[in-house]
Amino acid sequence: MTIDVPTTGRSLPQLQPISFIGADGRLTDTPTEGLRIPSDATLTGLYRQMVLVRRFEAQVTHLTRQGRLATYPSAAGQEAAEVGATTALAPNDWLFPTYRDSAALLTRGVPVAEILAAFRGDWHCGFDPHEYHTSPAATPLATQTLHATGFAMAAKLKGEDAATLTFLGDGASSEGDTHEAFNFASVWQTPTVFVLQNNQYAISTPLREQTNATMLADRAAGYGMPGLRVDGNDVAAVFAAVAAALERGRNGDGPTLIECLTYRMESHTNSDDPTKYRDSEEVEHWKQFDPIDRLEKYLRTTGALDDSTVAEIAEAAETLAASVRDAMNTEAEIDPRELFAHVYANPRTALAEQQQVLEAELAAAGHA
Amino acid sequence: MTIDVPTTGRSLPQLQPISFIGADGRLTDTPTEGLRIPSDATLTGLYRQMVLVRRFEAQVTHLTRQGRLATYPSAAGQEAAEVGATTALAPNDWLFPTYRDSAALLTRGVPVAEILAAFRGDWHCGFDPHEYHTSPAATPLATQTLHATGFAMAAKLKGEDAATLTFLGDGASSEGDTHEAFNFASVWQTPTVFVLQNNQYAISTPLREQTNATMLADRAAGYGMPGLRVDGNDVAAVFAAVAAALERGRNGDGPTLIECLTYRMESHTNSDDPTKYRDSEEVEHWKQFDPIDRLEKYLRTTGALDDSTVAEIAEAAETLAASVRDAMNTEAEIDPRELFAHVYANPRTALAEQQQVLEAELAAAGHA
Amino acid sequence: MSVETGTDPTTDQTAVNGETATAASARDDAVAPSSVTMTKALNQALRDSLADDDTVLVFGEDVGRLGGVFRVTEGLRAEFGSNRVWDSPLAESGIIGTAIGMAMNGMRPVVEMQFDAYAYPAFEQIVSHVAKMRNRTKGRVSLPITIRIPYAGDIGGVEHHSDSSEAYWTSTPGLTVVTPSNPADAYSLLRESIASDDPVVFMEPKSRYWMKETLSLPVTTAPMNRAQVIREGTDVTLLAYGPTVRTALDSAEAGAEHGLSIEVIDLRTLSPFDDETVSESVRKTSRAAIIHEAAQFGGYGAEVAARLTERNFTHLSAPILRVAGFDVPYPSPKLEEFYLPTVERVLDALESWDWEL
Amino acid sequence: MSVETGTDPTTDQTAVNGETATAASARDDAVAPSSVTMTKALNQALRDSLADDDTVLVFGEDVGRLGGVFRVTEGLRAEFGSNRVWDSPLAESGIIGTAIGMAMNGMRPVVEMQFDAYAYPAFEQIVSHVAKMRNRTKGRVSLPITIRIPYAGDIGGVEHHSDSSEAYWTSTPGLTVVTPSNPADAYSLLRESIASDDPVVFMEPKSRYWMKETLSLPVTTAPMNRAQVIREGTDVTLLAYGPTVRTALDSAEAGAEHGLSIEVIDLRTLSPFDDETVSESVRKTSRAAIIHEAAQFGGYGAEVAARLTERNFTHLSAPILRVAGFDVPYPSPKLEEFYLPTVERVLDALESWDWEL
Ligand SMILES: Cc1ncc(C[n+]2csc(CCOP(=O)(O)OP(=O)(O)O)c2C)c(N)n1
Ligand SMILES: Cc1ncc(C[n+]2csc(CCOP(=O)(O)OP(=O)(O)O)c2C)c(N)n1
Ligand SMILES: [Mg+2]
Ligand SMILES: [Mg+2]
Repeated sequence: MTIDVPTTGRSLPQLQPISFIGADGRLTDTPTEGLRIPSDATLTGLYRQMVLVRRFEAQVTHLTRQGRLATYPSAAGQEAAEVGATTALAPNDWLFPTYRDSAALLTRGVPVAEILAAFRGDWHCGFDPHEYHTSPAATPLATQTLHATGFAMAAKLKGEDAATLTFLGDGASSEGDTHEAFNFASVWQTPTVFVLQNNQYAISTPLREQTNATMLADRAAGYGMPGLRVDGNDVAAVFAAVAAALERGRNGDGPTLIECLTYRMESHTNSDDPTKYRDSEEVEHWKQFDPIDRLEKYLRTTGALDDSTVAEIAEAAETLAASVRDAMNTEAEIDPRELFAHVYANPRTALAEQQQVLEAELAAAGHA
Repeated sequence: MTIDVPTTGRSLPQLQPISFIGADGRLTDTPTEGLRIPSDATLTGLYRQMVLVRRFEAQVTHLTRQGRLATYPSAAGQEAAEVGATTALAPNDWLFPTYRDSAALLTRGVPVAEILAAFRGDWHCGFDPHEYHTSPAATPLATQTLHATGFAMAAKLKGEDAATLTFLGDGASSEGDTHEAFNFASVWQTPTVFVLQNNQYAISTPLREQTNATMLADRAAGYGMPGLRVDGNDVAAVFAAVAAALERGRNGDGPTLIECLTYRMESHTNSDDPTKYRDSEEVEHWKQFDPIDRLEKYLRTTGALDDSTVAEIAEAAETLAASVRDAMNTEAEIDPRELFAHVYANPRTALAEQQQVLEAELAAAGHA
Repeated sequence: MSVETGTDPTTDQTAVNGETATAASARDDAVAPSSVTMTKALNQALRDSLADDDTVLVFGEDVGRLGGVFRVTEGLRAEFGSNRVWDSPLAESGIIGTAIGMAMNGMRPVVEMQFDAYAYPAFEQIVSHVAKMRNRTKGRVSLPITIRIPYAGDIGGVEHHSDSSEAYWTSTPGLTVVTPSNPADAYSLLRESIASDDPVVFMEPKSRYWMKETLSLPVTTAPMNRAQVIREGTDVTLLAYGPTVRTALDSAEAGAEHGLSIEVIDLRTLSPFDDETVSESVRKTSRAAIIHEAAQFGGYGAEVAARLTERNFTHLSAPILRVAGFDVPYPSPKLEEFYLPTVERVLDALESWDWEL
Repeated sequence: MSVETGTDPTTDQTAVNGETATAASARDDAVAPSSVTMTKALNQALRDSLADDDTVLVFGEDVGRLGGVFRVTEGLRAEFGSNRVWDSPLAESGIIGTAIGMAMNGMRPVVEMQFDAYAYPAFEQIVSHVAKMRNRTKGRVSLPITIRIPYAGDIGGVEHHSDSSEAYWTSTPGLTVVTPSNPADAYSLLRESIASDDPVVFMEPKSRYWMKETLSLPVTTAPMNRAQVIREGTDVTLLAYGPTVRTALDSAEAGAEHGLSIEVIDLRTLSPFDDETVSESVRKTSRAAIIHEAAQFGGYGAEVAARLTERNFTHLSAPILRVAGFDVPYPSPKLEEFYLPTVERVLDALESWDWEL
């Protein structure tokens, strides 16, 4: 990745979101601040991954309706931001996701069952962060932006060739932690990329009640940090912007804020009722900006994609969906004694005593 | 006050700080974003008040060295920001100061003894906030920025013709609360003016380790709020900018961020040792930008000030200093029972019981 | 008053509160009794407070259009307009901090923290300002703010959604901490909290949100700051609040089958503690246990046990016991049942006493 | 070991800690004994930790050039460079949040919250992440972070500068809470805290910062997690920690004049609580009181009283008493003396017991 990094200096991002491939599947003539469109091969990979994660989201949402998971926040509609940003990461980089970013976890290689462990109530974080170079998904909003900054600072101090990427939402952008992370990252010049998925809503609260700024990317200037606004449904733009920003970070040039304009097609989680705060026309309107449709059109034009590849990918998606169903059909074995196992590195007598209470109860109940 | 309000729209503040009267006492040719220099009469009043507060700060610092106050954070050098901003307030407006802003309290009419009560340990807040339309000085950094925003929101909801002004420091600008206040104020379009006194240091931490931005006023754009950078040692510029911003707020046009570039001439508080983190040359350098000297020069040029007025003001300052000494020579009567008197509006039996314990101790010790 | 089974699967038990029924029927203006969930009672309390007092404001995350993620504020924005009820930007310190400013300017803000753990970003504003403003200013500045916090677990929530944070607030002088366990109290205590000139942390037990009572609103139950004996007994006093009141009543029922006469007290207000009511009961029974969901170590039960022992030592036949969550972070849904204090755990604890003393 | 009078007027009393002296002289590499303040001991602990382990980092507000407002980090930036010791931007949530990230990436950050009340902005990061990360990840992610917090009063600080926030941390599962009362422990416990794989809230009693001991550093005292009997007695056990250890020792001295034999225990670590050491003492004396500066209601003393009573009920002749701050916000300097637990208040409390039982 040697794309030239757009240096915004002391200026505000261009008003028009950076985009390569328009909603109609054709190349746009939007200025792209020095970014270049990824190769067809890269784009085909991104297409494939977007199809997979969309199928994943649909399958999980379906299982949630059946009551197989307690709760699930789907990123349907946001595949370009999820996949484009995550794919740009190098293996050594670390990802700091939120509850919304299961698609990113999947893209990062975390096994389905380990992603879903949290949502079906097995354990808080189902995977090994060190194995996937991926932090546990954060539920307390914006807190992870600081973790990403600190991790990157350590990488910088140790001279590691690693950057960090963190996702956050338009709602989370209002939390104090976000501001502190932007500021620490910029003062310390850490290799951190903040990918702000502006999906227009924080649960029911629309963007215009979240900020009075023209765009959230305008925040960056106040920290002396480059800020970009990209069409978050154009995976080519997201990938190019994030890749360049990661490269910038690794080169010692500090953090970048990238606002991805997108839309949450589903409800906030399955227990949400979006009809209370938005009308179906708005949802319909956003359908025309679908990230997958446009890329498929584009890649068919360039010839990178044909019917058979599309069919092959669709089949892979079905295989993935089946594996999701399988994973959810297998009940995880959770030993109640694990309540006590991971609280401290140094064992505590009083906790062992409490475990005895539980053991006695388990024995009385005939529990294994 | 009908000065035209500079509308920054979606743009960053001009690089050169707004100033009318340069360090040499002459009018500058800096662009002033539509602001106009205050009248000579206004400026003479501001001069007088700056001389008074400087004498106040010197006297209090002196008494602190004598051990008559436990601790004191002086705003010496920052008189233009303190006095210029506070004088721009209408009586109905509310001020939300910090520990640094005793000069502002004095300008607001709070009696000397009531200002100093906190620093000599009598009571946390020595004055009645409702009487002076002034909040207790905040010690937890940046927290007051939200109070000012909420107060202004209530004023707006009630249709009151009142605005709020809050001071904050360059250090405090890094706290999450500052960001949340900027955002809430701008989304709600409250009549709030944020006066950021950038005095180059947060205790020992220099500005360059606090922010990577070219200027802190650049933050405003990210909230869709006008931001201005003014020469914080030019009281004419501070007054004009703050007056315009207050007017803007009262007219329903929302909040403004005003960064006042200034310098803390004294140590952080009397227990600080600034030689550990800055050299005397830097302090010397800033002396040439003194806010009082330049205004005196200027007003002598225009003829608004002559030797006799200057002498009269100097005398008034000495009278003030004497009243400070008097106030500190009178020991405040503090009844230990007041420990219990103001914790709750609704009395608590358990507290009354604890008060009995204290009463018994007092009786045993022969205390009144 | 009859109590119906809630629609929520976690609330399929019954609770009895004789006092509130009496109070309800005593009111002239009471409408015909109907089946009321706790969320509905809270909603009505907010509606009536908004209607009675122009200075009452309701804001927070998603409390406007959506009516809150638990629907406690449903319909209020439509009824009172977005100048009285509105969605704030997403920032809890911002919500509390601006509520402070509004209260300084004569308003009575009622704000919602969406889940218990999401009050933590506002901790500084709550502890350093909300709790202290009256004292800082020698009583000159009142902050009549009500901070509504849905708390506790037992609803299968993902991590950070089931905390019981009451100990943080009760150990902070200057705060009043209230928690209802049933719809009638929810209504009455919330109205009283909003009317109070002291700031109130009003903790709503999530697992009881869907509990139903047949009841006429408005209703006035026992006053804030008073505990209530909700079941009489002679052998043991069980103290509970919010979500564990049901556990206490069930334990009393189960204990009765073993010949144990258990008195149950619903604390209702955690700070101040109603020493009078509780000590009286403990002196009668000579044995007491406190039940809560939060971890035991440093939990609210410690204060209860310590002060009851201080005040009633010679009347006690056994140490005050605490039946609480284990000293571990609140677990994921599949382990909730092993973490939460159950009727069995309560009865086992009572059995652990030396009954010969 | 001799104990000198501190230069600070508030620390003009003496304290004795025989154990630490023994430990100190037992070390081969100990340099010649000299007079060491607690700040100096802490400073040396940081210096030695930085020297021994490259992953130790020290950052926070003003800890670099200035060496911290209490000079605990003095000279460290000059010695180890600004890549190891540096001034952060002014934001406590930012400091803890970035420390978490650094710890995830293999570092051992030691951060300072400038005053106790200024840890509150970081409350969410501490409670929801620092305390829970190991458990959230089934033990896969360790956060070996040390959070240094200067706490408590008695130094004439203006408002918000004298809080004792230990109850917030001790009631949070996942945190270890340590507080030294003397220079030797300050050194030894800080080194152990930094080396621990568990996150530690390390609370430094401000009023003891200038207390001096003659001592050779490095020194290894009793291990973390263990309380210590620092004065033996047979009639009463006084429990204290941090700033109140001196009060407890003075009370024991004063009590002796009245013929009362008082045992004094320095808790040293608040979470976990050393049940073994303390219960043993309480069973011997049958009476105990806990002294702390924080308000009584919901304070740490409640846990101590509750658990000691649970475990030793039949051995107690009297209720465990709490001699603590009143249930009010920490007062302004001129009222400090009336708020803080004094020797008189301790002795009055002991007198309130029925000594016939
Ligand atoms: C500190 C905190 N406050 C509140 C919540 C409750 N909450 C969960 S998601 C959400 C909305 C977040 O919106 P946004 O940041 O835009 O992300 P999105 O859900 O749209 O992806 C809220 C309020 C939380 N998780 N954390
Ligand atoms: C939340 C919080 N953190 C830390 C402190 C300790 N503290 C007091 S003043 C100060 C520096 C503030 O610098 P700045 O905002 O620039 O204001 P100045 O003192 O320069 O006027 C610090 C760190 C505090 N008061 N509040
Ligand atoms: Mg969103
Ligand atoms: Mg400053």
